[in-house]
Amino acid sequence: MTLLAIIAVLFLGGILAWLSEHWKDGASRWVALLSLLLAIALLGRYADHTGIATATGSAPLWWDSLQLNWIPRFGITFFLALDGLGFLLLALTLAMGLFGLIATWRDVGFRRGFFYFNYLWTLAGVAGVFTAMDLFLFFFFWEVMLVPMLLLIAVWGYEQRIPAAIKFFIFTQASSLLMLIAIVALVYLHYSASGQLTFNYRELLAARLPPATSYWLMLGFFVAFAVKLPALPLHTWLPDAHTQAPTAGSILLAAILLKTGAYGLLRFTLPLFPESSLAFAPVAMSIGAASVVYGAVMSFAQRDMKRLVAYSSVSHMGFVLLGLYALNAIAIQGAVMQMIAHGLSTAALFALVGALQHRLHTRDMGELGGLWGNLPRLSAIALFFAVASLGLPGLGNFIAEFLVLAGSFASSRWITAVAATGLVGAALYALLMMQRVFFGGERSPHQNSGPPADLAPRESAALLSLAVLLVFLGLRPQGVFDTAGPAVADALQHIDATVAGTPDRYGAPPGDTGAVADAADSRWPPSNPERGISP
Amino acid sequence: MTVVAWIPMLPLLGFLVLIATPLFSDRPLPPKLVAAIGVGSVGLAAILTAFLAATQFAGNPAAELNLSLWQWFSVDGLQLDFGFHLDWLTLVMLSVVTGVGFLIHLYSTGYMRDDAGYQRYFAYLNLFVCAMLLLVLADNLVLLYLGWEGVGLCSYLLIGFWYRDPANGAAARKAFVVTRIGDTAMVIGLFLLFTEFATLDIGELISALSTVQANDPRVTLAALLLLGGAVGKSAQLPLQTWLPDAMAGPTPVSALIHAATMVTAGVYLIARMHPLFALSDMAMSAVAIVGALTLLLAGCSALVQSDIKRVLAYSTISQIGYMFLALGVGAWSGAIFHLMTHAFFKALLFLAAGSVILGLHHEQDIFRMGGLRRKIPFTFFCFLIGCACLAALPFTSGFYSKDRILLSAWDFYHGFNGIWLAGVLGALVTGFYSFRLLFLVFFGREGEASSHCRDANNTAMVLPLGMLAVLALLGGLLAPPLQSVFGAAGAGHPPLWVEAIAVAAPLAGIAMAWWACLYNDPARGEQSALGRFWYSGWGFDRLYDTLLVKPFTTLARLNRNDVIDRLYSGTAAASRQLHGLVSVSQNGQVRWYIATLAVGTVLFLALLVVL
Amino acid sequence: MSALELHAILPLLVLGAGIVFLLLQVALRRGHRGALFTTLATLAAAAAACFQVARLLDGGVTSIQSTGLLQVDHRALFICLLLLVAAIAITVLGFSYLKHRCDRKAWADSYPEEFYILLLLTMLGACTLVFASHFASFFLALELIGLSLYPLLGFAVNGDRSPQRDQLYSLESALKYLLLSALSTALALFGIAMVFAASGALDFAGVSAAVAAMAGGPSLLLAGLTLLLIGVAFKLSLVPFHIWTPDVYQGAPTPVTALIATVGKGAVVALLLRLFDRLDLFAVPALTGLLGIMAVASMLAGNLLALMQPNIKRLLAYSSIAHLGYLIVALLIGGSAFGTEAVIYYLVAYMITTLGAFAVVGLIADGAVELTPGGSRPLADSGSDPFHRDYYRGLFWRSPWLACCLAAMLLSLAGIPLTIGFIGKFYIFAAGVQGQLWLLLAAVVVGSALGLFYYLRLLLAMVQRDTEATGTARNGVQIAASGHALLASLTLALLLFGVFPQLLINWINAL
Amino acid sequence: MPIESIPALHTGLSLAAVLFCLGLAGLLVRRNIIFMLMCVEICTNAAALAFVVAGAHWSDADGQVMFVFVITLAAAEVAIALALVLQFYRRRYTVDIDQLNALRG
Repeated sequence: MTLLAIIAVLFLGGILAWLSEHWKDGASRWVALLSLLLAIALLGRYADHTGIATATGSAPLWWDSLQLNWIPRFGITFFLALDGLGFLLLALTLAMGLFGLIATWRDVGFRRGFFYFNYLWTLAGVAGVFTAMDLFLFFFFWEVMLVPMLLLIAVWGYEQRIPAAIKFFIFTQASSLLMLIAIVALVYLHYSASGQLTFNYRELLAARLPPATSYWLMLGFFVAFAVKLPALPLHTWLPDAHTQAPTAGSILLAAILLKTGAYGLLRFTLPLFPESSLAFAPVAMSIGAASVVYGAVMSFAQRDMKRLVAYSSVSHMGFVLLGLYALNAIAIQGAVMQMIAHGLSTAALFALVGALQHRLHTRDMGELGGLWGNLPRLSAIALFFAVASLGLPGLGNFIAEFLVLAGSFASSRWITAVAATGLVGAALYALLMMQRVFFGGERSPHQNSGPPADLAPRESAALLSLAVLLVFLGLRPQGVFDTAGPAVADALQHIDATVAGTPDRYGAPPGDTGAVADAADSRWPPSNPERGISP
Repeated sequence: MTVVAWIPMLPLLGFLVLIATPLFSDRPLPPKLVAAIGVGSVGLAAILTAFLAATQFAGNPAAELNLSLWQWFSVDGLQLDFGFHLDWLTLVMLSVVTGVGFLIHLYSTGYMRDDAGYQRYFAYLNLFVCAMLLLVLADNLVLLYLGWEGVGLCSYLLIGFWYRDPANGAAARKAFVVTRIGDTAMVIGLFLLFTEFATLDIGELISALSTVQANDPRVTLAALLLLGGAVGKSAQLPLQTWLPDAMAGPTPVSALIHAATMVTAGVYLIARMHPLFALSDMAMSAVAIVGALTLLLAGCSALVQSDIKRVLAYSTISQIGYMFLALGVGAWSGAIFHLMTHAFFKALLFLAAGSVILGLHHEQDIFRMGGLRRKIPFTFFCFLIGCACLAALPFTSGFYSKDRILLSAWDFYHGFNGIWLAGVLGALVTGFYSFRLLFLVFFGREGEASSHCRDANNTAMVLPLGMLAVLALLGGLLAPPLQSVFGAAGAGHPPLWVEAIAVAAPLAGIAMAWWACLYNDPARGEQSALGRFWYSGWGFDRLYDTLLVKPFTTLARLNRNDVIDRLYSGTAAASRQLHGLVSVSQNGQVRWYIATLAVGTVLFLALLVVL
Repeated sequence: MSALELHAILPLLVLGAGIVFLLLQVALRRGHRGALFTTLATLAAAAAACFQVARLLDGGVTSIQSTGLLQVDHRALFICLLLLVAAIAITVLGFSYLKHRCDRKAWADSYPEEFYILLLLTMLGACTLVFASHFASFFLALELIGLSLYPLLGFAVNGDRSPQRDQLYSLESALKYLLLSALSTALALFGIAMVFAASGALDFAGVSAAVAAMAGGPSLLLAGLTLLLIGVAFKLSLVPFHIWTPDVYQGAPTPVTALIATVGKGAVVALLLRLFDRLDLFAVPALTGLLGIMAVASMLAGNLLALMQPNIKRLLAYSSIAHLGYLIVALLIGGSAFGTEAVIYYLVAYMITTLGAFAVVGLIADGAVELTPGGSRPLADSGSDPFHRDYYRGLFWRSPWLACCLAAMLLSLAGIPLTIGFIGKFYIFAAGVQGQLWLLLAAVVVGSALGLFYYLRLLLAMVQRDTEATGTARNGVQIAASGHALLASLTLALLLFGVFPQLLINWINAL
Repeated sequence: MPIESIPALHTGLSLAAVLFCLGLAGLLVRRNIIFMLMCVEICTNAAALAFVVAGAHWSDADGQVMFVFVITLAAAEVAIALALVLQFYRRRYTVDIDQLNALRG
């Protein structure tokens, strides 16, 4: 029930925040803060599960689960469950939610209540995504998180907010429709083969699919997740959305929403379609490597500081894709680490850009320069996160990128070598940003209003806590690996079984595929036992 | 042995204190306190190193220490500890880093006295020392890489320390990016090693290598990739271009990072991984050739420079070329020995040059100097000792180390060979450029800048200069016992004339310098084409600019609006066009509507025939 | 005709009685509220009658043939009930519409009561169509709907305070619909005649036998069926027979638009379902093929046409074209129980959502009537046209409740979760996957992506922050309590069935 | 029973089809709403004629019943249509169908 409570707290908190603004100006912030803290406290109840070593195979996979009937007609249940991976990402979600809230505490002036309503609902949707273990429910949350995000961008964004919001929404929505088709087809094929109608993730893992069909379905899932990730040819929504979103929205987008794509690949695409994933892995790895390099080059070319950070996300998430499809534990653990580390570092960078925008009213790096003189604190912290994003060892991002590359090197040397050049690219754009904004001669875009104020203690504290977390992840990352370990091993086990050619997963006799196709004629889903619609 | 852990920890604490206070308070720390923290932390580390050397290592060539602080990470076969390994090689490096580092910190308190970024400077410097110590202490390649990148970052920060000048920023970025290119090769090398040997622990790796056949292509490839990293960090061909520009940083930084410690990390890496290199003839030749070429190229460039620091920078590249040459001929301990002596005399030279520059109010052009020996005699003597060592005049420290290298080169190839010849030519050139520098700055006519020269040395600067001068002179006696690390080297006995040439070459160079600079009146601006070519560092900068930088930036700029996005905006535009097209049908005319109805009906009836 | 047969068509009888009663009532004493009350009572009674008949059907029989013309079964009853509920909503909308425009005190010549009579007549036609099992009843019902819709479409003429422009629009829409609908009915009629000529039967059972015996290739029967299909497609406004839709939707009084979009479509869908089911036309590849082509064309053209459309009623018209295309996808998977269930669920979703959308639009327009009296043509600026998108700019900040309702409807149309539209779309996908109609599913995806654009544009216009120059509508829109109640119940249903679809699924299967 | 063997049905239906097409052509070429209404009537009556022909062929009274229905409803339709045309004429003083194009786009 705790899982449900976490999500419910966020949903209800959102509504309450909206209403509270009518009673008292500024109350919504506190409501949002309280509900986030409450959710974190609830999540904290699982903290003692962390770090259970992979070796104890007998430990139940789910730390906690909750299953309620929802739509029995389709075998859909309200099935929430938490494991190590889910816990990590949920923790990231709530932590970044809290960070975004605190970092932009005073930024929101317009319709504050409604802002925090959307903010919390986005978080709630994401929390649902990370815990839903019924494919329908997963999709449900997957979509639910989009609408409030859309509004965050469209209402509180910057100049080009409406087109950016629409682009963001259409990209994700159109691709997720493909996923919906794939989900339904998967369930249907499973049903016609086994006679069991279910959307339950665990049960669908046992689905036997004809290889060709499986490949298409896998692509359906992949495209949806690749858009969210974002991977190369599907990434163009991201720079616009990130740039136009308000700071808190950018933080949510970068730190959390992108991770849902990676999470989906790891949780669903790989285990559900092991054969196809194996066949597709070289393509996916190439896409990942291409994203790494292309993102870095694009990032280097930008003038808008926020766009630069946005493209750097493309580059960083390319590592995630590369790692996931390297299909070995090292790389996947690296990808998981990258999700967390990238979440922290990019969120901080967006917060910093937001802080600059708030002070100087521009993000154009052509108009900025030499800020170190007036804003040493902000600049130093920006330096830290720029350096984190270029993958300096000792910080979480390095561990992540190192493991991803080390793992994927075993799978494909050339692709990894190409991706590794992204490290140089990262240095190029991160340092260019530092140079153009913080170093060089002082160029304040508006001289008349005096020097801008440096970071307030509130902002410093929020940013520094992220910095400390990154350092901690860089030096003592083992806790994360131990926590995510069982889930990663579980996802990999299906791939490994495929590689090994275990008969119960793979290599159904040729006659069976025909049977599956024929089964399309069977009535589906089964009519209600009481009475059918038509005679 | 937690003493070991404290050695890098102290500078780290210093860094944290220095960086944390401005984050939480608006008032800067008093400069005295900053200096105490900055210098004290490194000094304490030096004392600890000395203590360690005295208690554990003195008289025990085979001494080793291992310390695992915690398990760093362990993922499916990739297990690494955050652990230190200490042997004589490490100890040499530790001593150089903490010792020379301490002296340069001390010097900096004087040199940077009036700078606004005093506290930031010492923070960076402490962080650098910490990273460098981690680099040399690491017992696995990933931790080494951590230090490796850490020093790169500090180098970046310190080159661009005076951030207001965009040129400094450009130089800093160039340094970081160029070394990062090498680092990327190195990290790929690490992946290769891990894939092949399933470990990245240096000890385990080396024992795993014992089962590998010589000249195994995997080993060659791995060695070459590591060489890539070393080449980047140590500013060797073809990644040497960043170092001359790196002189944009404060001069003590050039002394510490770009002469004594960081740039020699590549040498340390190869020495540390020497069993790997020794397994591959090709890798060895590559190291030797890189070294030989670099030392000549850089030496020639040093000949024609006009900036005092750039001369020293090229000289550093050239001297590290010697070390590479030594590594390439298997003279591991020779390389490390030269590394050590070079750290002493090059730090001395840089610090002395710093005194000159400060005395001349930040004038760096040697053609505007001249005749300074009477005005700043102490600096002159320090500089003289440095140049003597650099030129490897007999009985200076440089002489011992360089001599060993040339002998090893002769031995390795069993007689006369190109590598040796390059070394000897290099010695000639070294003698030439080092004394050219000395003559131009301290002898001859007084230059335009010389007239208002003052003696800028204060106690904090004199003390390190003096100590370094002593070390540079007597460093030759401190040859560390490295045979437990590298194995005993068979002492060769080349013919006497070979030794004689090695001694004579620098003297000839000095004579040439005298002839060129004091006998003839040197004047700038009349450089030959070759001179201009050398001046520009053999045109590498322009080459890279045309081949790599320009195309990259142009391409990036052209694609600023993301060509892939065209695909989608094109789709959107097409949809809008289509909308316009189909909307034409909704023209409100009933008769047209009836016509569509009729046509549709006919069409459907026709389709019926088809379907 | 036995008592059972009479009992079975009780809803029709109730409606008929209501019409007669209302006629008498109006003849004796005019009164807007009185007419409203009678109408609501009639509709409610008819709905109750549906339940009563459903109870009758529980006794084992699955369907009751009432004379040769009508057949009552569960599905028909459910749809009938659905239509009646929709009619109740439209009545409320109509009341609001008329109240703002037909002020008897100011203008003695306004007769709002006729609206209700015509509405009930339409309902009688629609319900008859749902029960029809014979081409005669089919034709009669279709014509009844048409004949009562023509005056309803032109009803703005009756009003006095309707802007001149609205009156002309209304008239134009009525005339256009009349001409085109008459032609399409003639086509369908000709088709029926051909079917009759080929099979010798006019009842569905008889024709079914002939269809079963039909050989492949073109034949008179097939040609007749195709013409019939075209007639039906016209009513459903499937491309390429959609062309009347936007004009009629735009010009008609908004409640009538809602009527034609929901009841008009719903009844025809029910008929199509029954036609395909009883005549087993799923086995005729030519017809399913044509239907498939129309579905794809509707999804693509409908969404494309709507793409940049600034007029909301036209936009909803185009979007309804697309939605009928989606619905046909579900229909096309053949006679399986699941396909039917999918069609009905989608129909429910479509009706709730469309009603809701038109309700908001209509109520907002009603609120704006006071501000645009008389009406010149064309309007000075788009911001003061209550049907223009610009009028909705910043609506969310002025009338959050109305905007929320419209937003919910738009999201439902776009198929976003938490709304019934999502479940409907899910059904379409499930049906499409089962039928392996990949091409159609691709068209659904493309269409949906296109659709998102214009739904979002409208949605985001409502939350625009800059509220400069939106003309006269500075303040919140004032609407009556009945309007609020209607919107609340529609939104509630939308969310309830979106989050707990099992409730509705049970009802679909149980009634 | 193969349709080709019954010439009467064939001829009758063809006549009806021709009649229908005439009506349709009239709809397309006439601009006067009144004439267009007449053309629609022709179409409707063509269908009605087809019913009669088919009914005769099958010796079934249903065809004639349908004929009566069609005629009746067509009359009702025209009555309403004329009322609408009258309203339109009152406002625009024309019965030209091409003037009826305010709604478009």
